[in-house]
Amino acid sequence: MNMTLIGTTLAALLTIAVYSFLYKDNPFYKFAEHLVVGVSAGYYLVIYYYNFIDPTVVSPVFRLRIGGDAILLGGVDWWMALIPGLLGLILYARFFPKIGWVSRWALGIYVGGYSGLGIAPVMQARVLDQIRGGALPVHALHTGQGWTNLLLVVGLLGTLTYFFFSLKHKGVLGGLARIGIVFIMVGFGASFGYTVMSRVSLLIGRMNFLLHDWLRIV
Amino acid sequence: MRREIPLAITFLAGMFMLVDFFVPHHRVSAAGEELKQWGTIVIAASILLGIGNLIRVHSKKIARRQSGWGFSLVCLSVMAVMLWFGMWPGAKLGPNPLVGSIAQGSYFNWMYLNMDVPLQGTMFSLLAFFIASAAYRAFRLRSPEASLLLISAIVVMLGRVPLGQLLTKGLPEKATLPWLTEAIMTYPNMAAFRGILMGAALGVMAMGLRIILGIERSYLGGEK
Amino acid sequence: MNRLGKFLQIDRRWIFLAILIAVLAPFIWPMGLPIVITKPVQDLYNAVDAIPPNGEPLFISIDYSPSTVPELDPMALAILRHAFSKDIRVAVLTLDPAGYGLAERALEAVAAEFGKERHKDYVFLGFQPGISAVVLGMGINIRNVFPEDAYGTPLSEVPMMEGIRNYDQIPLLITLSGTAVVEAWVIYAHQPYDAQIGAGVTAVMATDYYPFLDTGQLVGMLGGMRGAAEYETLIDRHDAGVRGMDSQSVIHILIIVLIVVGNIAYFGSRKRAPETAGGDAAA
Amino acid sequence: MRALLPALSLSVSVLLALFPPAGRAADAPLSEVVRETAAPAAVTGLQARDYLDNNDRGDKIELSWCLSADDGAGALSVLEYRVWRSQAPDEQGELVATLEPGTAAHVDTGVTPGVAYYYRVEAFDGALSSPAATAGPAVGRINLFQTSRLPVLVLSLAFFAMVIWFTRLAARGTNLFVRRIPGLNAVEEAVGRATEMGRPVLYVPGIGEIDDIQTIASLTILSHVAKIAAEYETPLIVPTARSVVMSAAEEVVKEAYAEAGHPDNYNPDNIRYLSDAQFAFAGAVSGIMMRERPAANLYLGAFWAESLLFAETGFETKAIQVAGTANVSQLPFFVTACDYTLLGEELYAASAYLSREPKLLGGLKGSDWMKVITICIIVAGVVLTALGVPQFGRWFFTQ
Repeated sequence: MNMTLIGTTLAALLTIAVYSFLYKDNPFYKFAEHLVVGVSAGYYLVIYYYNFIDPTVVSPVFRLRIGGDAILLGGVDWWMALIPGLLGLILYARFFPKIGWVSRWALGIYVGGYSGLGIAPVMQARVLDQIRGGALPVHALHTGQGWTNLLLVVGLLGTLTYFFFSLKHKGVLGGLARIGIVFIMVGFGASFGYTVMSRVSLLIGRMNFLLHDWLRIV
Repeated sequence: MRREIPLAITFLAGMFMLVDFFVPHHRVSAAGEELKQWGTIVIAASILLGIGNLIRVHSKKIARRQSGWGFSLVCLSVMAVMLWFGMWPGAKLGPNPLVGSIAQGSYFNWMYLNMDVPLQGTMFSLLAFFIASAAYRAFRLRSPEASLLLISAIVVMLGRVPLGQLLTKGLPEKATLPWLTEAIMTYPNMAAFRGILMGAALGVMAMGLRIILGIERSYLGGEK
Repeated sequence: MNRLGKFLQIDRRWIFLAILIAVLAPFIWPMGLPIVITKPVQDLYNAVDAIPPNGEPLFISIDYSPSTVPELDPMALAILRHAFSKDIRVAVLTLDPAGYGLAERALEAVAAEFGKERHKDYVFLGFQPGISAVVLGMGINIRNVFPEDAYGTPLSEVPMMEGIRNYDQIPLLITLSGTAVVEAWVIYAHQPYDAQIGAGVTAVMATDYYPFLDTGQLVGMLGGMRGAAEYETLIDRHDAGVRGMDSQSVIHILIIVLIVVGNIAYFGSRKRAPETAGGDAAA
Repeated sequence: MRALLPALSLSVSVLLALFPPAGRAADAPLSEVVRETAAPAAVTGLQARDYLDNNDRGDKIELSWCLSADDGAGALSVLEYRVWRSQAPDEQGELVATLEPGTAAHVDTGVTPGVAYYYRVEAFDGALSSPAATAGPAVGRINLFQTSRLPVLVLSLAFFAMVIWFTRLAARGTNLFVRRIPGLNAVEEAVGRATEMGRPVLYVPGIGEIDDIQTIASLTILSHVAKIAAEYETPLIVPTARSVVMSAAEEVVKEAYAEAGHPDNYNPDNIRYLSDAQFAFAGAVSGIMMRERPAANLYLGAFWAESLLFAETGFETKAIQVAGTANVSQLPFFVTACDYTLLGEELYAASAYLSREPKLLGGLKGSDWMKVITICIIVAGVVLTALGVPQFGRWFFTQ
């Protein structure tokens, strides 16, 4: 027995333990469930340490690599690496009621920074570019392209109207919103079809593992 | 002050990142990079908060011998083993360490590939079964809208697999299931998703602005 | 309650059993149904095929985690095989912490298959957290975000990375993901730096990204195991993707049958006993 | 004859060593020296200047020149052009580009803004280089505004103005109409039912990080739900997949219990971090449903594939289920498997609506009127393209 074979067998047994949940909740499933929580917690902790905390904080601050401090942050001295390290630390201030409020500073930097970061690119990629993609020429109705473009434009306007909350959906607005919901439902259907595909693929993948990689009968 | 300082920090960080998008000056982008780096370090450091909670809840269970405490023991000990295999510094000596390394072939990597990967993949694949039972009990032609959803779902499900493609093989191209599937994806689906994408984008931006301006502050924990 | 109504309430474990049989049977008795190539897959294949051999490297970002391995691993293997068979250099990175081991496994396996040499034909850059920060950072200089490869070799000492500075020297970047990471590549790499982005996504995410194909924000896309099967057909090397397609057909038909039977039973039972009609969902 | 060749090459090499042709590398192989004795003609008219599209980060310098006279002609045919960059006029500097024959322009993208650079361009025929043409100094100028992004700025500012205006309007007490959102009342109803049955309420705020807007909207709703649960004295279980979300949820729930006047009923063990890994989390939440049997399951926030796993397991435990997410791909499942579903943006609207804080309505109203503007722009675009005005699309092309 080598490590690979033991590993594959272990993986196969765990796979079967999870599937036993389909019959009913049982100790094998509970074991697998707690195992995966433990393994992945350990995994994340280690990966984050090696790939992030170590190169950006620990190494620059504690090891003072000669001339090489600046590897990640483009010309930053070791003491600059202290700031994010401190920000990370003050998250834990919440365990000390007296200074607990300090932990909000770190959240402020993170949430504020990423909120600001998101605004303009989202406006660009999801609004401007999609306006450009959505305003299609519909005048050439004697061609097939004209009609399909019209379909796209009407569907887009209808969907936008459906998500308009400020007025009751009556009259023209109601009509457009109604067209919108038709498009949304067809879209959801397509999405459902694809999701079925996706989930079935996952099952097939696991079966392929059991039959091909483990038992080697196909 | 407890309230104002975090709000001021949020405002400054948010405005800076917003301005950064429009200003190509290299010093601005460098500072922006730095700020982003800080943000991600905060998140990376936060993982211990969660692990701490996990340890607290499970060790309480074990200490009180609550039902299922044995499973809690499994959870905590496996985590400890992962940390030992992954980070034990004394074992880093030698050319190809099995402990204290995360490279391919190490114990850490072995546990990841043979426990984490199959378990998560299998839990995900349970969905194939649940989809089938949901399809049987919940997908009803209750309304015209629901019917549309079902019909387009069935067309896509057939149009994307070889067997479905065989069903309409002899027909003219525009009546075949693959063509219909492509048509659904390219027209109604795209129009609807584009609309939803734009709407959701506005929601995201409005919320972002509210956060920067300090109107939305629930994430900081209540009002006091 | 009448007979049809009872039929509606069967133990769902019978349905689970039917699914299990439907997935297993085609593995044992394969049908070998033909696979038609769709345009987004052909586009991505062409984009990879157009990269000159032994030149600027194809970047592959393995942005998936263990849970989506069955759909995305076959794609990674097929694309890597395509690239290595044409002597295209490959740089692999990951933005998902859980993708580290998976990326390494796929890359090393295919590289060994084709006898490729690390740092000359391929390089594994490893993982960096902070998705948008990494994607944007690569637009300025890859070395800012990946100063060294996953094993600690500085990029300046990796021969194949010589002169590769930012997206201007990357002919194509393919992200394989089951999450919204694809959008981050579009927003932070394609928009500001005009990087050419291709995607391999789970089937469920494919609907979300169709609008991006139309606007050219993505050059091509593989959707789900089916996309992998098409790519495997294009490079003429059948593996897990093609092997699974028969089961896929059978289960789809089974689910459609379940929907139809469920509806017949529901409306049949309702006609005779309207009180069993329960509006259980709001649209 | 056979002896003549080495002798000839020897004499040539001696001559070359004494009188080296310009630009020739001193260690060029002997055999090539024999074949060629003259370098290709130099390029002419080399110019170097700041790259002018007003959008760059000042890290680009544009070069242009006239092709070497030997480009594409005869035995001295140019194989490549070599571009060197230095910071002093008489230095060779660093090789920054090798270009194919026929190229007469290049954009050097690797410069530091504000630094003066000198460039040398040589034509190379495989063995010998032409004399270098030089140019400089050129400075990459930093631009303070990326003009190609002006449309983004204009639309963003218009949007901000509307959001702020509506927020102020709401703060002054103006009644802003928002259409009824089906399924919103169901949230309170669900908590009520759990109380009747004496079983807990499960609230899953999604698996998004705290910077995901859906997570923040969900925390606002959580605060509302926690207040009801506190009043009804019903246990509230909140499993989370992100550490920061967990600590934020702790704050939100603790505070809601305090506001409802039951601070002692707050149980920190019910706000649980389970796992960052998607399906480890999903499996553990299913476990909670099977073992602790909550009577009401609320899934509000950013969900991905785990949505159906929750909804189906919850159905099996006969819980009343309310879901809401802006992740469109998951909506079909929530819609079919849950009792009530908030569609897409309704999630944001719900957070504004439920918190009973009129200020939050400003964002919703702003988005609404931005949608009207968007619709107008699309219609205008369609009309303009129909009239044959192509500028429309160009204006929206941003980089």
